[in-house]
Order: sequence, then C-alpha cells, then structure tokens
Amino acid sequence: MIDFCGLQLDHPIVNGSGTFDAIAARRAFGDALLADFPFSAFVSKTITLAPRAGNPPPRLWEAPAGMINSIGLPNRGLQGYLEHDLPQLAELPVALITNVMGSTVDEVAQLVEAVGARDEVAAIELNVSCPNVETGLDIGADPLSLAALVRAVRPLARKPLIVKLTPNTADVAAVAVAAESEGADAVSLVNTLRAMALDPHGGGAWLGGGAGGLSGPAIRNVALAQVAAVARRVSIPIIAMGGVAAGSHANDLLCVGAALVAVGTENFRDPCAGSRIAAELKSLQIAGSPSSSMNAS
Amino acid sequence: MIDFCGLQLDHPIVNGSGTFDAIAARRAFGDALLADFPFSAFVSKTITLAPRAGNPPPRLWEAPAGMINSIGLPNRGLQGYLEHDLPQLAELPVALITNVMGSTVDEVAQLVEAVGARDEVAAIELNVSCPNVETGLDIGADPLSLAALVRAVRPLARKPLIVKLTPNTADVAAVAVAAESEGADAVSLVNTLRAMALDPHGGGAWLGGGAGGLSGPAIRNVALAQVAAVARRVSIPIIAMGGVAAGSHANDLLCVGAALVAVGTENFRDPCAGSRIAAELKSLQIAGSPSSSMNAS
Amino acid sequence: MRPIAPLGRRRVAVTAVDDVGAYRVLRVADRSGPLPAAGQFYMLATVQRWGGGGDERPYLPRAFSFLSAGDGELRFMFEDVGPGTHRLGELVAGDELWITGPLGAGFRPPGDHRRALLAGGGIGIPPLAAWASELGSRPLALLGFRDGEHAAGAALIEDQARVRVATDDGSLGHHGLVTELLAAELARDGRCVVYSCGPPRMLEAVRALCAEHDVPAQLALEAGMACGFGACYGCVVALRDGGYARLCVDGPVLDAERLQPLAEDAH
Amino acid sequence: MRPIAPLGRRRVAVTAVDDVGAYRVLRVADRSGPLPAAGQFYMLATVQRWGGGGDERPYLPRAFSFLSAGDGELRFMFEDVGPGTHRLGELVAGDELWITGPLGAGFRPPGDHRRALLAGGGIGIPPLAAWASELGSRPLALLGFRDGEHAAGAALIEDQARVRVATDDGSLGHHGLVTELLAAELARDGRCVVYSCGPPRMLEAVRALCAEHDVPAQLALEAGMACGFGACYGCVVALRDGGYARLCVDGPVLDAERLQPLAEDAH
Ligand SMILES: Cc1cc2nc3c(=O)[nH]c(=O)nc-3n(C[C@H](O)[C@H](O)[C@H](O)COP(=O)(O)OP(=O)(O)OC[C@H]3O[C@@H](n4cnc5c(N)ncnc54)[C@H](O)[C@@H]3O)c2cc1C
Ligand SMILES: Cc1cc2nc3c(=O)[nH]c(=O)nc-3n(C[C@H](O)[C@H](O)[C@H](O)COP(=O)(O)OP(=O)(O)OC[C@H]3O[C@@H](n4cnc5c(N)ncnc54)[C@H](O)[C@@H]3O)c2cc1C
Ligand SMILES: Cc1cc2nc3c(=O)[nH]c(=O)nc-3n(C[C@H](O)[C@H](O)[C@H](O)COP(=O)(O)O)c2cc1C
Ligand SMILES: Cc1cc2nc3c(=O)[nH]c(=O)nc-3n(C[C@H](O)[C@H](O)[C@H](O)COP(=O)(O)O)c2cc1C
Ligand code: FES
Ligand code: FES
Repeated sequence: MIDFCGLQLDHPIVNGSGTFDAIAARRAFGDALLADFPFSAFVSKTITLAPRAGNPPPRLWEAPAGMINSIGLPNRGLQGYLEHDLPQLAELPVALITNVMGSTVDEVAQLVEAVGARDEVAAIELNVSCPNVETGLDIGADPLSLAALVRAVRPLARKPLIVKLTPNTADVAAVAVAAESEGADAVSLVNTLRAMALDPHGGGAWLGGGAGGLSGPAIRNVALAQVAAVARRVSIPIIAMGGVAAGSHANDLLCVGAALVAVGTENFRDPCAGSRIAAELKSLQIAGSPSSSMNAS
Repeated sequence: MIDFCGLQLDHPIVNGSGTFDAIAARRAFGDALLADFPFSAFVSKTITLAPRAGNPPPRLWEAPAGMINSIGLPNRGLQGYLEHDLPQLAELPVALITNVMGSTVDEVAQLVEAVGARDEVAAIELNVSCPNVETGLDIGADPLSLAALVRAVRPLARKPLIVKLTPNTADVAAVAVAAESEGADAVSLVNTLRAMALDPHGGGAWLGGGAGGLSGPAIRNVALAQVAAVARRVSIPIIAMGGVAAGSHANDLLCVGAALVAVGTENFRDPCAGSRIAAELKSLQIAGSPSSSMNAS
Repeated sequence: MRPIAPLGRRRVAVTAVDDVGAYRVLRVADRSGPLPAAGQFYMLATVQRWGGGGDERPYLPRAFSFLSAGDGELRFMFEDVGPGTHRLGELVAGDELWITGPLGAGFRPPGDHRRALLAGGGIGIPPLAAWASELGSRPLALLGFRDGEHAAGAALIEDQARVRVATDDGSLGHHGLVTELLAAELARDGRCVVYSCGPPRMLEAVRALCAEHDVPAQLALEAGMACGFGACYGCVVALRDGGYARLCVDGPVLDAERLQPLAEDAH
Repeated sequence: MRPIAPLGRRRVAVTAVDDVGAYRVLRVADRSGPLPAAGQFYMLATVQRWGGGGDERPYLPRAFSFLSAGDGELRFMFEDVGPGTHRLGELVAGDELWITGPLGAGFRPPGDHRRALLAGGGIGIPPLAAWASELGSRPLALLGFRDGEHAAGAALIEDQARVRVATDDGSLGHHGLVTELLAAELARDGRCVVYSCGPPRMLEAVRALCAEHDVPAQLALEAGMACGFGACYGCVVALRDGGYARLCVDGPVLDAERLQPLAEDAH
C-alpha cells in the first residue's frame, strides 16, 4: 500500500488525465475491466463548467516516437459529469481523482467546490496546463498567477488538491513552489509539450485545432528533467508522467523523487499498460535495481 | 540565390551550431568536404571568452527518436578561435557564421566586438539558449533580460546579429519580439529541450554534466510550433531548426515562415545530410508542393 | 449486444499471407477472442519493430476491419499506404501481432421489409464482406475500384454477395463511379438499406445520394485512431446535432442521417 | 597519413553472415572505400528500420572496428548487447547498410626494437586482428574471454597471431584474467609495445600494468559516439593534462600515457 495524500493505493501507477476513459473502456471490454483495473487510482478527463464538444477533427497526429493531440477537452460539463459520469465512475474498484479546468478563478472555484463536495471523489486535480486552451497555458506558466489561483480555490476544495503543471514554461520548479506555498497537496507533471504538424498534402495546419500537445516516448526525458527539477524544490508528493511505457521508465521517475507515476499515451497502445507497468516496476524493485531512495541529481 | 541579411546563399540549408565541425570533418573526409560542402553557410560551434574543456563524459544519451547531449561547450576560447580555427574556417567555400556565448553582458560584448571585427566572419549568432550553462538559459527565457543584452551588444557587432533562442520558455515569441525590437537582424530556433536520463545500471544521472538537451526527430513538431509562433510575431528572418532529417521537414519550417533551415542531429547520421536535404527540398519545390508562401496557421 | 473484446491486447501469430490484386490479406490465429460482428474492427501492431519506419513511424496501433472470422482465425485486408500498413506488409507466417478487439459497433439488420444493398469499394471491402456473410442472403454489392488490379479485390466478397463492379479506368465492369451504379439501383427499387464503406469521397457521395432518395444508410467510417477503445477522443466525426461521435465506440458504423457532410480528404 | 573516408555515408550490401562462438561476423561489400588501417572504425546503420527497437532505439549509427578488409570486402564482428547490435544481428545476405569510414586514427608500429604484444579480449578482437594482420609478424596475442563460447572468437585472429587464451570460468586456457598472462609476459620480457582493446575494466588494468612496468601501450578505446567524424564532441575520454580527447578523430587508439585512469563501467 502506498499513501498518497491520505489515499491508500495498491501500487504507484495511475493514468494520465484524458488518456483512459473508464466508461468507454467498460463498454469495449466489459466488466473484466473492473476485475483487473489497470490503475491504482483513476484520473478523469478534464471537466469544465460548461459542456464542450471539443476541437474539429483531425485531432491526432503521429509524431516520431509519440503523438500530437488537439482534442480540445470535450466533456459533458460539470452538471453532466456529476449526474452522468460520476455514478459510473463510482463503480470503479479504485479511488477517483477528478480533473478540472476553468478559464477564470471563479470558474475553477465553482468546479472545485462542486466536485470536492462529492463523496465519490477522493481527490481533485487542477489542470492549469492544457496547451489547447489559452488560459490553461498562461496561468500554469506563471508562478504569480498560479499562486493567486491556488490561494483562491484551495479553501473550497475539501479534498486533496493536485495541481497539474504545464511543461511549456521556463522554470517549472518555480511554478511548483508557488503551488506548494499556497497549499497544493501535490503537483502532477508533465502535461503535453506544445507542438504542431502540417498537412502533408498542403494547406496548412493538420490538426483541426491548429496546434496541439506532444506526448509519448518523445517527451520522456524532458519529463524526467522537469520532475527532477521540481522534486529538488518541493516537498509535497509528485505524480510524474511523460512517455512512460515500461516499468523502467516509471522507476526512473520514482528515482528522481516522484510519489506516483501516471501512464498516458501508452494506454492507447496497450489498454492494460497500467497493470503491466506496475508489474514490471515491482519485479525491478524486487530485483533490487535503483530504488526511490536513490539520489539522482 | 537566397538573400539572408545580405549574405547570398546557394540554398536555404545551413548547419546547427555545434553539430558539424568543419575542421574535424576535413580531417576525416579530406578536401572532398570543400568540393561538396553540405551547407550554404557554416555556423561554428559556440565560442566563449575563455577556453572550456567541456563536461565530463558520458556526454551522450540516445533517446526515443533523438538524443540528449551534455557537451558543455568545449572550445578554445576567443583567442584560440581567432588564431587557430578562423584561418581554417576561412578556407570553407561558404559564408561563416560565428556562434558566441557569454555569461555576462560584458563577456558577450567582448566576443561580439572581436568576432565582428574579422572579415572572415559574415554574421554572428548569439547563443542565449544553451541548456547546459545556467546563464544561457536564464537570459534567453526572459524577454526583458534578452532585450537588455541585445541593446548592449548590437552596436558593437558590425555584422548581422542572429539571436539563437531557447525553446525552454513559456512564450518564445515574446522573447523573439524583444530581440527584434532591440535590433537583432534575425533569430534562430530551436535549441535543445532540457532533458535528463538516468544510468540504467543505477547511480543517478547518466550524463556527466547532469542534465542535457534533447534534439532530433523527437523535437521536430515542438520546433515547428515555436517557429510558427515566432513567425507570426516578428518580421526579421528566422533560421529554423529542430529534428530536420528530410526535405519535407525543411519545407514545413519554410512553410510556417522560416527563411533558412538548419540541420543538426541528422548530420551525425548522415555527414552529407545538408546537401541531401537541400536536394530533397528543391525537388519538392519543383514538384510544386506547399511553398513558403502558404499560410500555415 | 455487440461482441465484447477480451481486456487488453493479446499476442497472436500470423498464419498466412496472400496477395489479392493490389491488396494483402493477413490471416492470424485468434483463439481467445469472441466471434466479431460485421463492421467491428481490431487495433493491430506488430510485436517486433512497430516503429523505425518513415519519419520514425508507426508508433500507434492501426485500426482494421476484419474481413472474415471463424475457426479461431481472423482475416484482415489492406494496401500499403503508409508506415503502418508497410510494416504489416512485411509480415510472414509465424510473425507476431498485438491485437485488441473486436471493437466498436457494427452494422444493424435492415428490418422493415427492406433489402440490404451494399455499396463501397477499395479498402472498404472487409466490413461489407463480413456483413454479406453475416446476412447470408447474398445481397447485391456495388463495388468501385481505381483499376483492374484493385478490382481483383472483389474476389474476396464474391462468395457472399452478388457483385457488380465499377472501375475508374474502365478496365473492368462499369466505366465510372460506383455511385452511378448506386443511383440507378436506388431509382429501380428504393426499398433498401444501404451499407457502405470506402474512401471518404465515395462515402460522402453515398450519404448525399441516400439522403436525396430518402433511403437509410449505414456508413462504416474511418478516422485516425490512437486507441480504438474510447480513451483518446481522437477519432471523431461531426454530427448534425453539432457534436462529435467517437468512431471507435459510437461507430465505426453510423447512420448516415446523423452525420454532417463528410470532409472529402483523408482528414 | 591515415586512410581518409569517402565523403558521407554510403550504401553497401551484406554479403555473408557467420556465427563464431558468441559472436556474429558480418561481411559487407565495400568497393568504394580505401583500405583501412588497423584500429580504424566505421559508423554502421541499417538502411531499413534503424529504429523501433527497445525504447524506440537505435537512432544513431554505431561504431565498429573492422576485423579484416580486402578484395572490396569489410568484416565486422559484434555481440548482441543492445538495440543496435540486435538489429545488425537480424541482417542476412543482401540486406543493406549505411557505412561511413574508415574513421579515426589506428595503431602505430612499435619501432625502437620493441616487439608488438597484443592483449585484449571479448569484442576487442577486431582491431587486434587487423593489427596483427598488418604487422604480418604473427605477434603474441593474449586474449581474455568470459567463457568457452566467447573464447571461440579467438579463431578470428589465430591465423594472424600466436594466441594465448584466458577464460574467467577456466573452460579454456588460463583460468583467470588476461592481465595475469600480460603481467607474466611483461615480467619475462618488457621490451615491447602493448596493443590493447577490450572492455573498460580490462583496458584500465592493462593501462595500470603497463604504467607500472614502464612499457608503452596503445589502447583502442570505446565511448558512446553520435557521429564518428568529430562533429558532436560526444566521444571524449579524460586526458592527464586535464582536457579531453575526441576518440573518433584523436583516437580511437590513444597512447596509454596520455590517459587518466579509465572509468570501470561502460560510461
Ligand atoms: C474502423 C477502421 C477500420 C479500418 N479498416 C481498414 C481495413 O480493413 N483495411 C485498410 O487497409 N485500412 C483500414 N483502415 C484504415 C487504416 O487504419 C489506416 O489507413 C491506417 O492509418 C494506415 O496506416 P499507415 O501507417 O499505413 O498510413 P498512415 O501514415 O496512417 O497514412 C494514412 C493517412 O493518414 C494521414 N497521415 C499521414 N501522416 C500522418 C501522421 N503523421 N499522423 C496522422 N495521420 C497521418 C494521411 O492522411 C494519410 O493518407 C481502417 C480504419 C478504421 C478507423
Ligand atoms: C571506435 C569503436 C569501435 C567499436 N568496435 C566494436 C566492434 O568491433 N564490435 C562491437 O561489438 N562493438 C564495438 N564497439 C562498441 C559498439 O559501438 C557499442 O557497443 C554500441 O553502442 C552497441 O550498440 P547497441 O545499440 O547494441 O547497445 P547500446 O544500447 O548502445 O548499449 C551499449 C552500452 O551503452 C550504454 N547505454 C544504454 N542505453 C543507452 C542510451 N539510451 N544512450 C546511450 N548509451 C546507452 C550502456 O552502457 C550500454 O551497456 C565499438 C565502439 C567504438 C567507439
Ligand atoms: C489524447 C490526450 C488527451 C489528453 N487529455 C488531457 C486532459 O483532458 N487533461 C489533462 O490534464 N491532460 C490531458 N492529457 C495529458 C496527459 O494526461 C499526460 O499529461 C501527457 O499525455 C503526458 O504523458 P504521456 O506521455 O504518458 O502521454 C492528454 C493527453 C493525450 C495524449
Ligand atoms: C551535440 C550537440 C551540440 C550542440 N552544440 C551547440 C552549440 O555549441 N551551440 C548552439 O547554439 N547550439 C548547439 N546545439 C544545438 C543545435 O544547434 C540545434 O539547435 C539543436 O540540436 C536542434 O536541432 P536538431 O534537432 O536538428 O539537432 C547542439 C546540439 C547538439 C545535438
Ligand atoms: S480511437 Fe481513441 S477514442 Fe476513438
Ligand atoms: S563521435 Fe561525435 S565527435 Fe566523436
């Protein structure tokens, strides 16, 4: 058992927000999903106050050792989430972390308060880093704006508050320190790296949303550097992610100071990547390979 | 012929600083290198005021679709460069762009002044983005500090001054605008993305220098997004680079607004990557595929 | 209830590889999966070296409709159009694949005393062949192809359907578009449900034609997919109600009347 | 003057593949390159699918000393230790490689009325075999291996040198380290130049031993390389003067006396 902000988790592998839809996966795989749930906690896709349809297609681009997405945060909105999604997510055998995002302090406050009031929700992840929505980027890239946001919403959350940082910044550790100082219980990183692709047949940007975010193995070592930099500066736990596709990658992130590791894009290639990576990690740890006590800097 | 800040170049492909050593390559390949020089201009490795030995090995890590380097800017220092390297580089059949870096305004001023005074040098590239040296990162990530630097050194340069930006920043376009407003003649981007790798056998960071910079195909789409963002905000020419390995990649960068394209890591895989990519680009342009007049945003 | 996939990807072996005209047919042994329903698909990736192709791709698995299934064997059909299909085309018997599936929702029976009319072409054959086989009634299938070499693919459905072929270059059957055959057939007898799969441009013509004739149509659509099981929200098509449907869980077969006009390119 | 490489990489075909104990020997046809000098190396990458292996590697080309050269053919020898050598190990006759080379500076003759004494082991055989062949004097070669399967590699140098083998597990020759054989040989007759190539730990022992006996040594070193022609500054070893040498242009063969003690791991 791992204690993460008071949550007792079976193993350190969770999913990255927006990279696993437990409701859709249950339609695809049936109740076997509940019997063998790949993650020790489930992180929902980002919820916004109003429903969003998301960006026009195409939404995906395959990049060298990774992919770019421009999904645009489609979701049912807060009410739809509480009424439609939450009852189904409550059936999962693991703790639920709800990821929210707002474009103003007030929106975030409403989201955090409403979600935090629900017993089904074990923790809240605040997405301040989505590269597809202008505001997400700006708040999360600047320590001062982020501090103001966390200060305003922390008292309303009632649940552990995880701040998901953007990697598209000069000094991610400074932003993490700002979040910690205003009472964030944990930080998570990295979100996707701002990226772009052109239509090979001409005519401008490939993605319907214009730009997008890069994820997958291509960003693995960038994520590792950012997690290490943040771990050196904060003492709250870190959920680390970015390009994790095997137990050794998760182990690296734990080695530099992460508490949990999230699997994102690899879920698309292997729907049970979470369980596989947890098992690989366990056998690495039994084999006595570099452990989380190691100092990697 | 392409006009770039008054330099007349045969084609739009140059090399990225630090990714081709024309002096060493001539030792390896002989004078055939001069007869078939791969680039239309040669960009030197970064020169500092004092000589530097560089970082302890290992200096390289192979990443998914790319590599991380932590070379640490080894060079003979300004005097060594002027006396030892410059006469040899003057024998190259193309224009010479000298890349310099200093850790204070005064250092940069000395470098720019001394290098700019030499007839062999056609233009100066100012590296404010190397992730391996603390100051480089900081100046280049912040529009105000960069503006102050460019303001101070621009009058001393006598030659076209290209500012090489760091990608490790929240808003690269804002930094580019600052450089332009203080008289930079061009900007170049991207430099490497801050990254890290752990020793697979345990014991902490793999690279002797601790952290390093990611280059190669893995960063191609990140570079494209940054170049597009800068092109929308400045009107000075852009030397674009990051993961270019084929004519189509160069074409993409030209499409979003670059004037020249630099090849970096691909030189390691193919010493004649420059000529190959220039030829591929030419046949794409003849085939009438998306041209630089296209609006990609 | 649609057949449900075993949880996760599974490792299966290629048992045989055949060339049919311009197409490659891959047989794989799949003893642990359920029998899929026509129109469902699988996500495929090779176990060895999925990656390292053009521009360092493929990286994500690729979606393929099954062509036929039974006796612990699945058949897929494709043409080399990019790094993923290129890599799949290198496989020989004994090589291994990761597969996930069957996924998505397939075709629904015509009902309403309507006959099933199949219209499609090119790489759209697999779901139509599977559907004709499931219907068992040897429906009429109107198939369009670029040229004779591609039209050879029609052999893969000839046992299950009565096939009429059109080719762009006139080398076989009707010289012209398959939608010309479809228009004539709808004019002759409109009491049908059209089942269609093919390139975007063809599907859009089918959609428009069926709308015009007020004939229900079920289209097996394609979109770039990252996951195939609803995780990435990448595979959407625009609906008339202003929203989007995820093809991998809400489709790939969708009622034509729910759709906005389809974009004509591969987007 | 060392042989100079043709500018750029060139495409060559594998002509044969042999297994020698634990090692793979690759023959490639190279008609356009000059005859290389012992200790020089080539950068190799497959034309097809260099990438897509473990952790999406290999991406950069890999450095290999040549084992022998002549008649338009080069031979390389390696063991599967990672994604690059794994991919090379999949090659069969007819497959294609990109090669760049010959690169670097090789061994220099002993001179001074000293005899050449070769000491090395494992994957260090190629430069030693090439050097023995270039010397033509059938020098003594002391070779260490992990076990009998690896010791079979000694066959690749037996025509050129008088070989004495040591194995870690005692399955062949001397039971112990090759440096024990070397110590005895240096004690017997120190008028020699030691030429060495092997794993870092062995090279460091050879370096220390030769320093102790005041015997000159030329070490063929290894380091991770990105380019092989001086472009990346990645392949350095620390020198006693406080600086670094690039192995690909200043080496890979360096005088032992210029070096700091070598790190014992693969770093
Ligand atoms: C439900 C479903 C069923 C399918 N069934 C079949 C089938 O039975 N047989 C069959 O042959 N195909 C089928 N497909 C299509 C097949 O999945 C795609 O053609 C697949 O992408 C081919 O992969 P590729 O790597 O060979 O080509 P890709 O490189 O993926 O090229 C295919 C198209 O993708 C676009 N593209 C190009 N580069 C990129 C990039 N970097 N990132 C994203 N997109 C890019 C272009 O428009 C290109 O024309 C099906 C698709 C779906 C969704
Ligand atoms: C001049 C020269 C000549 C050589 N001659 C020969 C020869 O004749 N025969 C031969 O077999 N070998 C030779 N080598 C060594 C060979 O080039 C390397 O072993 C090569 O790296 C193997 O590639 P790989 O992908 O199989 O293994 P790699 O993955 O490169 O593993 C080799 C070592 O690299 C390190 N490593 C692991 N992961 C990474 C990573 N991601 N990035 C960087 N380093 C990593 C580890 O220490 C590992 O043990 C020579 C090397 C040099 C420099
Ligand atoms: C298709 C896709 C959708 C995503 N959606 C969200 C999201 O809704 N909210 C969020 O905070 N992060 C989102 N992310 C970011 C991931 O949670 C994760 O931070 C990122 O992908 C890096 O991890 P990876 O490399 O393992 O994928 C998304 C990523 C992908 C690829
Ligand atoms: C080994 C190596 C050394 C580099 N050295 C320098 C340098 O000295 N100065 C500099 O401005 N950029 C340096 N760079 C950055 C490149 O010029 C280029 O900006 C970057 O690698 C991105 O391009 P690429 O992906 O094509 O390699 C170096 C890059 C590499 C890989
Ligand atoms: S392919 Fe991922 S949601 Fe459909
Ligand atoms: S391998 Fe690049 S400088 Fe030696």
